[in-house]
Amino acid sequence: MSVPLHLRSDEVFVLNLGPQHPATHGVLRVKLTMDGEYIVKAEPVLGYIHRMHEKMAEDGIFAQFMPNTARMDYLHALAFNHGWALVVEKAAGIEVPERAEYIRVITVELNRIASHLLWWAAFLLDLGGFTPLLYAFDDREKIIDLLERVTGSRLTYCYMRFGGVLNDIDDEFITGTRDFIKRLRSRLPRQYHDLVTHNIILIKRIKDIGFVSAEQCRRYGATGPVARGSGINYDVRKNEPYSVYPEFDFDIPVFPEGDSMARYMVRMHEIEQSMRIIEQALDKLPAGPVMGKAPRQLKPDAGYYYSAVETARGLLGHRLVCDGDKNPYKLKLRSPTFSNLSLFGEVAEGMLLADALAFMGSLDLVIPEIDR
Amino acid sequence: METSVWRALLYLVGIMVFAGLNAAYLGWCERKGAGRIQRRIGPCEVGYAGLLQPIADGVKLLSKQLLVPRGVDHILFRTAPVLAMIPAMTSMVAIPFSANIQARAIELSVLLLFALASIGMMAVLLGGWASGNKYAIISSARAVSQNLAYEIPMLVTVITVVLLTGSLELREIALKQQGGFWHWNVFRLENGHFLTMWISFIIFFICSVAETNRAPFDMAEAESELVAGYMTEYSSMGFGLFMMGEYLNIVVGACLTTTLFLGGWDCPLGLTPGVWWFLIKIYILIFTFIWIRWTYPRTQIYKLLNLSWKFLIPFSFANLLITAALIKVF
Amino acid sequence: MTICEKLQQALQPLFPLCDVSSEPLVKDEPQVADSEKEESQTADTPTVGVLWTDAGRYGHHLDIVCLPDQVVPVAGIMDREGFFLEAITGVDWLKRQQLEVVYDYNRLGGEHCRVMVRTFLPRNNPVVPTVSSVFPAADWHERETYDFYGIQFQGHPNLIRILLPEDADFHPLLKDYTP
Amino acid sequence: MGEESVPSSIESVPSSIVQFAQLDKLLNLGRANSLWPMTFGLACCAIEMMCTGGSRYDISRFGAEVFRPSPRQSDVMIVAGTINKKLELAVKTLYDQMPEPKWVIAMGNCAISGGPFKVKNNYNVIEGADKLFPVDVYIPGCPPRPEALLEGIMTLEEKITGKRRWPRVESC
Repeated sequence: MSVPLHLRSDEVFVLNLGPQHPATHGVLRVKLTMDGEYIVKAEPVLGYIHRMHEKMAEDGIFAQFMPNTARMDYLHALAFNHGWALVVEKAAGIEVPERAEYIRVITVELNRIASHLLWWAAFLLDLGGFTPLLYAFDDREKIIDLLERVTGSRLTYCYMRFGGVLNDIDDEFITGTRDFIKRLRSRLPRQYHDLVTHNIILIKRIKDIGFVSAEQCRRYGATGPVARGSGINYDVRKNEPYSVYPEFDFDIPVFPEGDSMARYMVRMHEIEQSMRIIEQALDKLPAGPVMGKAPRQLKPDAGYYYSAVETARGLLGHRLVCDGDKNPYKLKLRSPTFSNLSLFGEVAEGMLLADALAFMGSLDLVIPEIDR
Repeated sequence: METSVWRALLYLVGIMVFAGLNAAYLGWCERKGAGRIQRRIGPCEVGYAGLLQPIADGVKLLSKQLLVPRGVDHILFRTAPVLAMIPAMTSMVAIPFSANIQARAIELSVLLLFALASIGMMAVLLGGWASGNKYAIISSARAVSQNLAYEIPMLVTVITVVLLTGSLELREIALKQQGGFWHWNVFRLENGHFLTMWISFIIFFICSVAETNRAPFDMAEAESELVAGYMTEYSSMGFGLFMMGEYLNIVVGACLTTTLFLGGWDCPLGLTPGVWWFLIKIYILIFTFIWIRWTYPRTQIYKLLNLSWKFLIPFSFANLLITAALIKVF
Repeated sequence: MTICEKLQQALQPLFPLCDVSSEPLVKDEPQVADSEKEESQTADTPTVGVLWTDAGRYGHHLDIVCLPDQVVPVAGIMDREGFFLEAITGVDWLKRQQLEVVYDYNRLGGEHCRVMVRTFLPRNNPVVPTVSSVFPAADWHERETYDFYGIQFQGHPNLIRILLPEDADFHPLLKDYTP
Repeated sequence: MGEESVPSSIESVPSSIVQFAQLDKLLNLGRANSLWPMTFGLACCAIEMMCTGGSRYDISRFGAEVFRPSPRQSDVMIVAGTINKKLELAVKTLYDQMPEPKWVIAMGNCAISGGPFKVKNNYNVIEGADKLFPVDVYIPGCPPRPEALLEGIMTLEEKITGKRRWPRVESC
């Protein structure tokens, strides 16, 4: 939908979607060169919440970095914990007991549902609807209570250890999760789909807006719901199976249209898929210890290690370089939103300001994960 | 209608009190209504069930520092909020609250109300342009194009009502609709032109929502896109006046709709007409304004304008023709 | 014929010597399978090589060491084979006065295969050609690596800092940096 | 500006030369009961601020749920997250743009003292919001629970009016 733009020098003005703007959900600044209400050039400016995670990784020992992982993407913190635990277990060759793997999958999937609910609330807030935010927060508070019982914190979890998880889940957690899934399943059609998804104003607002082609996703390295919304059937849990994911059968929602509506539908279906995984995991939950034996002083042998994990926003990669010392020599975090946002400049050209914000909302940005 | 000074003073005070209380307590109704819709309580700590909340807001807004930023057009910046408030207040003069409660039965009161409504639109334009803020300029451009687009279908639907009652005076229109709901313009059962009136009622209601910049048409003060729209640079009472102006516009819109379509102060069963029926109808309509705002997301500016130019205006003209034909036939 | 073998055929012209070894050990210098290298302070360019690695243990299937100017042809081959650029990482080997740039390529969909391409640069003036012409994703990754390590990417459209304030004059992730 | 010159939270706001005792009390009551926060969520604490606005913790009971996006119309700036060197100028301009009776709540350890990012080689994080402007209420926690934010707002109200709304819960 790119409109022929005449770049008259006196007409064009630069608008700062500044660090403090209700639609950026954090401190992302986008320098928009505008002609009237059409965007001529959009250039995201990052770094307003860069918090030196990689430098801190090099200074502390392996275990000290676990709290940092949760502060990068606080909406899906458990997946970041899982990624960091996986790469160090690969490097040091630590075995994880079966029950711990199942607990990890259950908590990560619960956290994914909470992250999608908050994305849904923030996306609707960008489009002007304020009430869905409150409904989504109702359900999210239920998940946060469940996870708080097990992990101890509401948002920034530090639950996983190298070789297992901190503490075991009890029966009340299991019955609570099943009740939550029953409750959310009963609310999804009425509260979420009838009120919002089938709402003609919303459909008009995000249908055919922000078209991203599959080739664009590949060239910019966009993964997760953004890629699956453009027809790419790629999910780390299926293509590069880790932990106990191969034992569950769940399918990957892929929509070929590539517009904001497709990305919206991908995430809504992913909520149902996550619920399916949790139910299967709860049924097959084995008994046993939750913490394998891990050496107190971790000294993994030198080499280049890489682990990929599927977060709510896409592929999270940990590139770890060890030189045999007790702290990591170099850790690079390949954050999914960093690449997802890099295609914003190219797609947002020629769009209206209102459509560009709808498109940015459909990318599901968490700014501290971009700036690390 | 004797023109004694006491009567004028009484009505002046009455209108000021009605407008002031409405402006404050509509804010309270909105926050309580939004709370109920969103399954939360809404303000309930300040006084009994939050009744003192609007007063607390008012006192705070009054006592805040009025910032006039540099690079701002001084005269226009100060007049814009006042200009937003005056038309809404003055249009209360012409509204017939009941048979004998009306400030002044002005001859062409329908035209007066629409003239004042367009002055209100000027205030938004001045406010946005004078504050020199890029977001405010975009928002004022949007507000003017939106109000312009939705005034035309509104006027055309009003012509259909005037055709029916034969007079441009609100009091006459209301008097013609007395005696039970089947006399109201919306249903108008006798001599056959009940077909088209409810269409014009729906068009009129959509246009009044768009005219007062209320969601889903709040393109002017689009919080999530344009920071705070044309009100971005206004601090304490400037912002307060704009908010009161907006709420009063809603009240005037609701009064106009009830007088034109829902039979003014007439009781549905035609037994006890009085001002209380008028107030009940107004507050039902105002609650639907609030209800709509908290359920629907915002439309996009060009789809909004297309809705008006390509859909509402042709429909209202067709409706006008059909009504005229029906009146001719019966 | 897995993706990796097909890729190896494609890389044949660039890297004639290729060898299957399970341990690309990097004690303190890249030990390439076919020739023993002695420790040397001056920044010498390691001979190139394609090494197969065990994905379960290390996470990547192929480990390619290449010369700085071979980076763009390798990226071209990867682009033709349908890979996507996952990440660009800088590593500061202080002891050997070398800066290393690691490119990670992965496949979007289909059979899983991750390739790691490494190249070594002298620490005093680290210069490497940019791959942002082939993969636009590299634009931001290279700006970040420049921001943290000071590695100059030749031909990059606008090589300015991305995460640190524009007027910062230091490169924080170098090993010898103290605030 | 170190910690010692920060007035204790109970002391009343220094008032103007002419003392209208009753009027000041009324104005302070009005100000305390309608604190409009500015949406200034930086990081994880912003999510807890949104949860406070949700139905379960419901900040709107205190008349504070009107989150104004523009600094001109907001009274209290809740600094919820980490301020780093690139954002310092933006934060200061936002503080200056707010009309006069304005307050600042430093929510979370990052806003109090840099929190988890106050490390040996800290090259980019400003250690505490009170290095930029005077802070009225500090809410510790990483992130603090929504109840803590509500307690912070009530402490701010007590600082403005001098009376506490609900009896203070004695820490057992």
